[in-house]
Amino acid sequence: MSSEAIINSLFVFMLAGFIGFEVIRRISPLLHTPLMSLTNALDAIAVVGAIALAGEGKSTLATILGTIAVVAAFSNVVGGFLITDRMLRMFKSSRPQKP
Amino acid sequence: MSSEAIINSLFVFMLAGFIGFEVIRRISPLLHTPLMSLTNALDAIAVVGAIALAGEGKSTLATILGTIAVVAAFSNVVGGFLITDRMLRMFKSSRPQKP
Amino acid sequence: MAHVSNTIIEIIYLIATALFILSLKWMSGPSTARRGILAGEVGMALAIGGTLLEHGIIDYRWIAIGLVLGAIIGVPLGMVQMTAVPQRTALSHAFGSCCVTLVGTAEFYLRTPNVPKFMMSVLSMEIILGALTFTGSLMAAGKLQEVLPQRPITYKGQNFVNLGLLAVAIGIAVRLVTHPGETHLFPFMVGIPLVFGVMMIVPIGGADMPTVISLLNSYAGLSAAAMGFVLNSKLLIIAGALDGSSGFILSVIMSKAMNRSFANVLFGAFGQVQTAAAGDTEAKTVRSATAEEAAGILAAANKVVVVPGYGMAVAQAQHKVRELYDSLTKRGVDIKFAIHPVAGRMPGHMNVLLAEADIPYDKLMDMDDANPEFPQTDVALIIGANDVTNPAARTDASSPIYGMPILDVDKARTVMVIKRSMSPGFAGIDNPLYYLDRTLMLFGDAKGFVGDIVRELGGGAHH
Amino acid sequence: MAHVSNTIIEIIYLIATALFILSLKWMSGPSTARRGILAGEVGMALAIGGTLLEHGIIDYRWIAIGLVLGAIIGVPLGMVQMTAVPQRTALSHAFGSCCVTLVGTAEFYLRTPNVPKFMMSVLSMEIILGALTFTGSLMAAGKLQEVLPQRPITYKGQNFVNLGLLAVAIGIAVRLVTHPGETHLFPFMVGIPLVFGVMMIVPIGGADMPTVISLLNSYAGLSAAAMGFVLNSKLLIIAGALDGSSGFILSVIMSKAMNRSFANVLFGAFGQVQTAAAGDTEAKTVRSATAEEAAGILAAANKVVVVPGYGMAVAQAQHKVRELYDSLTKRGVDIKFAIHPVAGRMPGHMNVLLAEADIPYDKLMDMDDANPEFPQTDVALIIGANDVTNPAARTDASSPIYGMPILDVDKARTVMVIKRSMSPGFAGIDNPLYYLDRTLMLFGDAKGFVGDIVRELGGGAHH
Ligand SMILES: NC(=O)c1ccc[n+]([C@@H]2O[C@H](COP(=O)([O-])OP(=O)(O)OC[C@H]3O[C@@H](n4cnc5c(N)ncnc54)[C@H](OP(=O)(O)O)[C@@H]3O)[C@@H](O)[C@H]2O)c1
Ligand SMILES: NC(=O)c1ccc[n+]([C@@H]2O[C@H](COP(=O)([O-])OP(=O)(O)OC[C@H]3O[C@@H](n4cnc5c(N)ncnc54)[C@H](OP(=O)(O)O)[C@@H]3O)[C@@H](O)[C@H]2O)c1
Repeated sequence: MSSEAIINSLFVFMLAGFIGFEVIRRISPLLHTPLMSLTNALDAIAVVGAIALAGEGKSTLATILGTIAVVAAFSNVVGGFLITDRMLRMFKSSRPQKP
Repeated sequence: MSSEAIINSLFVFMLAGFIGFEVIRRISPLLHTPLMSLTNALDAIAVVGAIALAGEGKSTLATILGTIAVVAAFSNVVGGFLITDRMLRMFKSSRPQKP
Repeated sequence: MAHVSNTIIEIIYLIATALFILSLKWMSGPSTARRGILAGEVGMALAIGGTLLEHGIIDYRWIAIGLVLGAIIGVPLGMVQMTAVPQRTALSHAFGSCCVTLVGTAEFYLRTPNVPKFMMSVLSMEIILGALTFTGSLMAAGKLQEVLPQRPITYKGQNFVNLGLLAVAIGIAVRLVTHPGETHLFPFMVGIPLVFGVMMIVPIGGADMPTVISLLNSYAGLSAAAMGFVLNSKLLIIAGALDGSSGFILSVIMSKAMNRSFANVLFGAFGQVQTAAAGDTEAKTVRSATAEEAAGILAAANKVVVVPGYGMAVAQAQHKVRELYDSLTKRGVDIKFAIHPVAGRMPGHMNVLLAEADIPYDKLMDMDDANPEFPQTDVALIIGANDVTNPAARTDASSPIYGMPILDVDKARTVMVIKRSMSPGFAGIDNPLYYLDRTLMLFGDAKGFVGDIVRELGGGAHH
Repeated sequence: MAHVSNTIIEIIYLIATALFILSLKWMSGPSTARRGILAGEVGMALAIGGTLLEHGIIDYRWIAIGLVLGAIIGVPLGMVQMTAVPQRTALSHAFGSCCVTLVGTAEFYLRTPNVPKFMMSVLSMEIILGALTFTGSLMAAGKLQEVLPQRPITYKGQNFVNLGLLAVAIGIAVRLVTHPGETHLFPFMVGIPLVFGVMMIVPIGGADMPTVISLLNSYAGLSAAAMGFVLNSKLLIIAGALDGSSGFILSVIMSKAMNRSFANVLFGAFGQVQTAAAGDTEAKTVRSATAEEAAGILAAANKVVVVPGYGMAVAQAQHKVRELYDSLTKRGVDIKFAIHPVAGRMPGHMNVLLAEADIPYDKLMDMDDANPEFPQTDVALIIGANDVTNPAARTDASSPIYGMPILDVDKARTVMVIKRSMSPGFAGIDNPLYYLDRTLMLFGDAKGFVGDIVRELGGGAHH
C-alpha cells in the first residue's frame, strides 16, 4: 500500500465526509427512519470485498469467511432496499404530488 | 500517468463537484459578489503549479513561463482575498450580530 | 487488456458511487425519495456486477451460494412489521459489521506476516470497530425485541472494566502494528471487542437503545470505510463515510432532542436514565373523562392537533387513529398531527407509523411548525406521548429534561391525554401537564380508547 | 526520507483542501463569512508553503520575484472601487486562466513527444479553456471598463466563424492526442482559442457581460481542474471543481432571473438583446414631481420600500441613499430595501453597494420576502432600477422579459421612480409602470435627486 494510495484514500474519505454531512443534515425528519434503512443497504456495499474473498480462493479460510460475509452483507442489501421501499410507498400526500 | 491515477483524479473531481453544488447553492444572494471574488482567490491555487515550474528549472522556457504564471496567479491570491475581506467588512447588521 | 478492463471496472465503481450520493440527496424529501432508492439499487447492482467481472475471481460457486442465502435471509428482514423496525435496524448493523470483521480477519491471515504499519492500523480499526458493533448490535436487537432483559444491568466498577477491555484490545492492536507477525495475538484483537460489545450494552436501558443504535450505525460506517482503506476501494470508503456521518448526525439529533449531553452518547451512553421518585403524584388531583365525553369535545372542536408518542406505537393504534382522522375530517374538523423529533423510540418513528396508516404526510407537522399552532388549537389530543409534552422541560430547572425542546400542548384550550395510567414515560419523570385544569386524562390502551372514541363519533355524537 | 516528506506535503495539501471547503461553507451567511475568508487564507498559505518545501525545487529566485511582483499587482487589484468590481472580477479571471495556459504550455514542451493519450487530452482541454477564458475575460473587462465599445459588434455568419474556430482548435487537439510529437501544431492550439476568446465577446453587449463573466468563471475553474489532472494534484482538481461549480451556479441563477434560456448562456450568450422600438412612448402621459413634493410624500408615509438598480450604481448614489435612510428613520418612517437577484450588473451588486454605505444588511429583503410587502407599502421608491420592476414581465406575453420574476412595486400605494429620462434599461424595452396613475417620475441623476430629497427633508419637510 503505497503512501500515495494512503493519501488518495484520505482525500476521498475527507470529501465523502463533507458530502455526508451536507446531504444528511438536510434530510427532513419525516424520512429519518427510511434514511436509516437506506444507509444500511448502501453500507452493505462491503459485499464487494466479501465477494472478492469468496471467489479468489486464496485460502480455504478466506473462502469460508468470505462466503459467510457475502451472506451477511447481501442479506442487508436485499432487506435494506426492500424495507426502505416499503416505507416510502406508505408516504402519501393529500395534494397531488409534484415530482 | 497510471490509469489508477486517472481514476483517483476522476473520483476526487466527482466528489468535489458534488460538494461545490451542495455548498454554493446554499450561499445567500446577499453574498454573491464576495463569493465571486473568494472563489477567484481560491482558484488561484494554480499558483502552486506555477511555483513548481519556476523553481524546478527543468528548462529556460519552463522557468520563464512559470515565473510569469506565478505573477499572474499570486496577484489573484492577494487581490482576491483583499477585496473579499473589504467587502465583508462592509456588511453590518443593525441587530447585535450572533457569531 | 487486464489493465484496461480493470479501468473499466473502476469506472463502473465511479458511477456506482455517484449514484449512491444522488440516492442520499434524493432522500431529502418524499417527492424524490423513491427515485433515491432506485439510484441506490442501480448503483449497488453496478458495483456488484463490476466486482463479479474482476479478474482475480476464479470460482463463482461460493459467491453464488452466498448471494442466494443472503437473499433468502434478506427478504424476511425486509418484510418485518413497521413497529419492529428498530430491532431490525440493529440486526442489520450486526450483519454489516459481521461481514466487515470476517473480511478483515481473512485479509489479516492472507497478508501476515508482512503487513505495512498503516495498513495494519486501519485493519485493526476495522476489526475492533466491526467486532464491537457486531455483538453490540445483537445485544441492542435482543433488548428491543425483549428476548433480553430491558432493564439496565449494572455493577460496581463497570465502566472501569469496559474501558479496560477496550484499552487491552487497542494495546494488542498497537503491538500487532509493530509486529504483524505475532499471529497468536490476533484472535484476542477480535475476541476482546466482541466481549466489549456485549458489556457495553448490558448497562443501558432498552429505551436508550435507539440512540445507541445510530451510534453503532456510525461505527459500522467507520469500520466499512476502514475496510475500504485496507482494500484500497474508494467505493467502500465513500459508502462508509456516508453511512458513518448519517449515523453520527442522527445520534446528535436524538441526543439534542433528548437533552442528553452528546459526550454521554458518544461514549456509548453509559449509565442508565435516573428514575425520579414519582411519589408525590397522589397529592395532586387529575380530571379524567370517558370516551363518550371525549368524542363530544372533539366533535365540537374546530381545530384538533394530535400528538402521538411511543404509546401509540406499542399499542399499534395508528390504524384506529386513522379512523379518528377520517371521521373528524368528515365532520369538518381541521385535524393535524404534531410530531416531536424523538417521539417514539427512533427518529421518524411516528411518521412511518402514521404513513403506514395512510395518513397524508402533509398533515404531519414537525415541532417548529406545530408549536405556533397550539395557541389557536381547541383540543390537543395526546396519544401515548408523555416526555415530549412535559412542560417541566420549559419551567422546572431541576427536572432532568429541563431545556429539552417540547411540544407546547399546554397552550391549547383543552388537552386530552390517552394513556393507561399515571406512570411516567421514558425519562421516568412525572408530568405536571396532567394536573392542569384544562387537561383531561383518558385512561386506557391507546388502540382501545381511540376505537371507542371513533365508535362514539360514528353513532352521531352529541350535537 | 524524500518519500516521507512528500507524504507530509501531501497531508499539508489535504488540510489546505479541507480549509478551502470550509471557507466556502462559511460563506453561506454574513455572520460566518469572515471566518470563511480566514480559512481560505490559511489554506492558501499552507498550500504555497507546502509547495515551496517540495524537493524538485532547486532555485527560489524566480519564485521570489514572481511572488513579489504578484503581490505588487495584487494589492491595487484588491483596493478597487466597489463599482469597479465587475471588471475587476473579469480581469482576475484573465490572470487566473493566463497562469493555467502558461503552465499547460510549459508542461507540453517538457513532456513532448511522449505524452500519454489521456494526459494530452486533459492538457489540451486545460489550454483551450484557459486560452479562450484569458482573452475572453480581457475583452469583458475592457467592455465593462468602457475602454472597448460597449455595443455589440455583429456581422453575418458570425456564429459560423466562431464555432468554426473552436472546431479547428479541437481538431488540432485531437490530432495532438494521437501524435503528441507534432510540436509545430501546438502553437495553433494555443493561438486559435486566444482569437476565439476575442471573437466570442465581440458580439455581446456590455450589459450582458456579468453573465458571460460568471460563465468564464466556471471555464476558468474547469481549466484549473484539468491542470490538476495533468499535474496529478488533488488540491488543484478540488479547487477547480469548486470554482467551476460556483461560476456555473451563479450563471444559472442570473440567466433564470433574466429569463434567458440557460442554453443561450451556456453557449457564450451569443447574439445581442433585442432592442424593442420604444416609439409609442410619447403617446402615453406620465406624471412627474419635484424633489420637494417627493420629500413631502415620503415624510407622510409610514412604510417605504426602496428598490435600487443599476442606475444607483452608475450614479454612485448609495451614500446619499444612506442619508435618506437615516433621515426617514429619524422621522419614524419604516424604510426597507428590496433587492432583485439581478438588479445592477452582477449578482449581489446592490447588496455590496448598500453595505458599503453602511446600511445594515437585515434591512435588505430579497425578492421573495419583498413582494408580499408591497401591498402594505405606502411608497415604493425606485432608484435607477427599471427592468426588475417592469410589470410587463407579468402581464404582456409579447414582452421579451415576459415570465421574468420581478418586484411587484406596482402593488404599492404610490410609486416614485428616480431616473434621468424615459429611456429604457438593460433589456431595452419600455416600462408600463411609468404610465400608471399612482406613479410619479422623478427625473434626474440618482445621486443629485436623492440629495435634493434629503435636503428637503432636512429643512423641516411639509407637515
Ligand atoms: N425517538 C427517538 O429516537 C428516541 C430515542 C431514544 C429515546 N427516546 C425517548 O423516548 C421518549 C419518547 O417520548 P414519548 O412521549 O413518545 O414516549 P414516552 O415519554 O416514553 O411516554 C410514552 C407513554 O405512552 C404510554 N403508553 C405506553 N403504552 C401504552 C399503550 N398501550 N396505550 C396507551 N399509552 C401507552 C405510557 O404511559 P402508561 O404506561 O401510563 O400507558 C408512557 O407514559 C422521549 O423521552 C425520548 O427522549 C426517543
Ligand atoms: N445583476 C446581474 O447579475 C445582471 C447581469 C446581467 C444583466 N443584468 C440585467 O441588468 C438589468 C438590471 O435591472 P435594473 O433595473 O437594475 O437596471 P436597468 O433595468 O438596466 O435600468 C437601469 C435604469 O437606471 C437608469 N439610470 C442610469 N443611469 C442613471 C443615473 N445616473 N441616475 C439615475 N438613473 C439612472 C436608466 O434610466 P435613464 O437612462 O433614464 O436614467 C435605466 O433605465 C436587468 O435587465 C438584468 O437582467 C443583470
